[in-house]
Amino acid sequence: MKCHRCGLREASVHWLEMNGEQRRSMWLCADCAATREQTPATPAAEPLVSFLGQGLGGAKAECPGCGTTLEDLRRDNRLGCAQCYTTFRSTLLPLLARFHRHISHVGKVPGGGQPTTRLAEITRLRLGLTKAVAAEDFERAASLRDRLRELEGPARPGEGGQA
Amino acid sequence: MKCHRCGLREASVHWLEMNGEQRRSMWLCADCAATREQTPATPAAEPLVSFLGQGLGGAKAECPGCGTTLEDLRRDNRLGCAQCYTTFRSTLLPLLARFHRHISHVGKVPGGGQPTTRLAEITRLRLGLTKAVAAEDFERAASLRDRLRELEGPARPGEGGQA
Amino acid sequence: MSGPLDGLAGRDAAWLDGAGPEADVVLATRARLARNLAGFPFPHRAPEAALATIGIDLARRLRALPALAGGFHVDLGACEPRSRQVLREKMLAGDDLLAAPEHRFAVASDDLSAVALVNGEDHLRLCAWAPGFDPAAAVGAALRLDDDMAGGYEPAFSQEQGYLTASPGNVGTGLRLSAVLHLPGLVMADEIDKVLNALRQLEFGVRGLAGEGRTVRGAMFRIGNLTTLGRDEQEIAADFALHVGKVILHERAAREVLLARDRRGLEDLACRGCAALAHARLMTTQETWDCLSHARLGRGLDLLPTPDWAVLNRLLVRHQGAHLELAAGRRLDGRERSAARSDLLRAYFASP
Amino acid sequence: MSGPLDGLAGRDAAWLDGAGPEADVVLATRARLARNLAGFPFPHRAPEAALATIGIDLARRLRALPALAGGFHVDLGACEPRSRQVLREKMLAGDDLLAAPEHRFAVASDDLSAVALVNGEDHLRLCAWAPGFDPAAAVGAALRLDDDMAGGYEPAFSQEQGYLTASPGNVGTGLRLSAVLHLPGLVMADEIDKVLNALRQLEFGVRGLAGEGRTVRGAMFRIGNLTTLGRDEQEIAADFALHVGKVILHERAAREVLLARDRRGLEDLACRGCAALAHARLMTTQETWDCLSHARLGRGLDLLPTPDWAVLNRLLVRHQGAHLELAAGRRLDGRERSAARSDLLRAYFASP
Repeated sequence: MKCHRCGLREASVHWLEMNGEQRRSMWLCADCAATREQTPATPAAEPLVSFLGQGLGGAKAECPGCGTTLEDLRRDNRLGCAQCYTTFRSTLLPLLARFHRHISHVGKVPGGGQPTTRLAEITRLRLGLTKAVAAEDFERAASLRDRLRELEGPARPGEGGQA
Repeated sequence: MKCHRCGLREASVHWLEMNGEQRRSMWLCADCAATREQTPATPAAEPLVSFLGQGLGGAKAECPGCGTTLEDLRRDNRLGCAQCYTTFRSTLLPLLARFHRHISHVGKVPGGGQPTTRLAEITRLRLGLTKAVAAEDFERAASLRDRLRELEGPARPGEGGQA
Repeated sequence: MSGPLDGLAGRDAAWLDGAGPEADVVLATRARLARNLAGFPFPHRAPEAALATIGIDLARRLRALPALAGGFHVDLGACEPRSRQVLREKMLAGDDLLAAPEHRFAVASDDLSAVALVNGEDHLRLCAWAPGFDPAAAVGAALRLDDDMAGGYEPAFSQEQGYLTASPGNVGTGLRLSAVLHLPGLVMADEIDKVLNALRQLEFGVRGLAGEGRTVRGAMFRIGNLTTLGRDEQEIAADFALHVGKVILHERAAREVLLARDRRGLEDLACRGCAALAHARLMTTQETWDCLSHARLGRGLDLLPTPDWAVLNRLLVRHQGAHLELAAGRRLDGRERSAARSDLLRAYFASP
Repeated sequence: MSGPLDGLAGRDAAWLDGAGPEADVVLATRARLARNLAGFPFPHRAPEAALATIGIDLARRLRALPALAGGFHVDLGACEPRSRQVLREKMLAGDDLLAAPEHRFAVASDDLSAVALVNGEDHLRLCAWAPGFDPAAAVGAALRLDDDMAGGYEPAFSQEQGYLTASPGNVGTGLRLSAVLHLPGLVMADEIDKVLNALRQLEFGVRGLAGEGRTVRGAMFRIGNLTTLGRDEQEIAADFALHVGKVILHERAAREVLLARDRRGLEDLACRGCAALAHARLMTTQETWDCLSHARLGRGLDLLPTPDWAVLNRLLVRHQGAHLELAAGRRLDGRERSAARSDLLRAYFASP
């Protein structure tokens, strides 16, 4: 097995790191283990890493697009192709709702690009609002809020499927 | 009690330091204990510190010159006056022999100063000899040795009372 | 392929120049869009032939984009592993692209501000960096890259879930917005856990730029949105600007409190950090992160007149192992690396 | 009495100028003669009236000696304790003189090379310092002081035991010869215990200049003869020159081995030491000893062009607490002392 760190040399050391409740296990070559320099950051244990593993019960299915099975999903935490979203829809929806708090897309669609100038203006105003509040300049905060409502209000599509 | 460190402030902390088999105990004020900076060096536990305590048996005596008793010697590790050397002579001699390996004075006497030029020459030669040996320059070492013997030989008084 | 990568390795990203907003706290902001090609399995399920076709086709189209033309093109399968590590150290690529490099490509603009990654976790990821704290600029640039690629391929997209991605965690907009923040004030004031936990409640992901948990090095954190579905790009950016903006203000407040409490102690930290960078003859990674962190803190509080932000930012990248090895042209053991690192640092600090 | 002591506190001893032999290893050499007045009890048994008489008389005679005229005269009973500590820090007086200061005096030459102490453990102690490793010069100077005082008092002397002293450990010649050695090479090579134990077998006393045992600071040791009876002054000095001379050679050999094994590591230590001295804003005693030690080592091995030996030697004395407090004119807590110490060090290193 190659070293999980450098990918170059044969691994010879099993590295086990305890950090509160998190454990991090990897195989390292002698060099990487000795220096421990640049040990790569663990991909953060984001809520989603075990996302697919959790919700997949006993249902049996195989995606006609790519042959991915529920077993594969559980192992890889990944879908195999676009069609998987259809194949495993009933399993996915509650998980999407739990993780994203939404199940439907809002935003850019292919071919119909969003105007990005409005976006820049909104983020600029949001940041200004934060700063104004921190500085207790509430007159300015109020005026920024009103302009934000103007910009955000009409363009905001209705949100479906709130979890 | 005043702080053993600064002698200025009231002691409030008992400081006990373990260092191998040595223990060092002192009372410190809060400041000295907190900083622990400049804690004075312990007077080294030289062989002589307990020198007097060891050899003083049950003999009873009091120095007519200063009133020092054997009990005082044991406590203070010090003689009280010049006459103590006579008063406690029989007790002291074996201790001096054990510690100094000699019991009789050799060297400068009041009024009759030693010539110091010979001394300077001897120490210079000794250091040169050490360096010559380290450099394996044995020809030079031999010549230095001969000159040292010349200088040291005749002036060396006979040594009495080797322990 | 080592030629172009050598050029890239010696290049400092434009977004490290310290010229962006809130540069005392935020190193840079990155927007990343995940995209896949309709009709092909996602990379981890795709047959070799499909990956090869997609890789060659997308890389060719990417190199023709105005934003990427004249930049760098790296075939990761043709690079030695050390060269691939350089991409990670420059924050240009993640593990998904480096682990199994066959048919994986990186295409970057000349100033490294725009980077497209092909056949990593998704077929295509479009990244745009902006110096300092500038979510609008980063998202705008990423979306423009996406617009420019439109028509070049048919994206995997559904009306219901939006852009479809290998991980359901990226589905919808496919937009992950993140910033690299230096938070020594919150760390030293022991308020960092409180702030980061609050961010996690708000569904932001937080991790150390190097090291994890209690071992986070140099007080450098990467903070980014976790949810990509159900909010449009503007809302994601605005939400990010709002909450991360608050973290910036918290950090500055913490620094001011520390300064008021113990100016001398902070000066000591900062001056020692600079002194070690400028004078030591052996520097470990760990110590370098810490010294750079303390120097940044001193610089941010005007306790030190130098060094420039650009120097501090670039060194954060350049002091790392693969950069040092590539410069040396050979493998270095830990000790040699510490020596080479200190030589690099001293050269930047122009010390004798 | 604070006037003369203030002058003394601001004075650097001439024997710290680094101009003596073997200055890379030996700071200075000291010879000390213990003498008592016939017909009086030793100080710890003497009545107040006797101490007062002896003190006034000896101090007056000492100030009239050519070697001490125009120098400093300190009545320890009239000083505040902090000022007395300054004498200890300058290595001019020991605990015996400082503990119960009434009727105790120190008389020192203008360059602090000759110092006479009255009513410490013995009625009179005559000390002579020489820069570097120079036992002959130190003993010669001490004996000349003794010759000059001859006739001024009748010494406690017996034909059998020679000069009689309060402690039987000083009886005979009353000569204690010692040198302050910097032995970082032996410490780092872990050979120090072997060398020091060999010295102890040869009846030399060894202690740390600051700290004891495992906590010896800055690798500074004071080595001196323990036995004073049965050998004349010449033999004591020659024996000292021989054995301590060997230690110097051992130390140099250890340094050369370390240099051959790990030049970079030694450079790192030395450069870091200097950098901390020149740039830190808070320096504890402990760290200062260590940094000065590392800077000395680098200087001795020609790894550093600066600083001068005189600067390194003087700072060893001046960085200590009582010196700092006397300069500040008030008590300093640990933190303030660290700040004042770093200010002093930076001033010497002429850093901004």
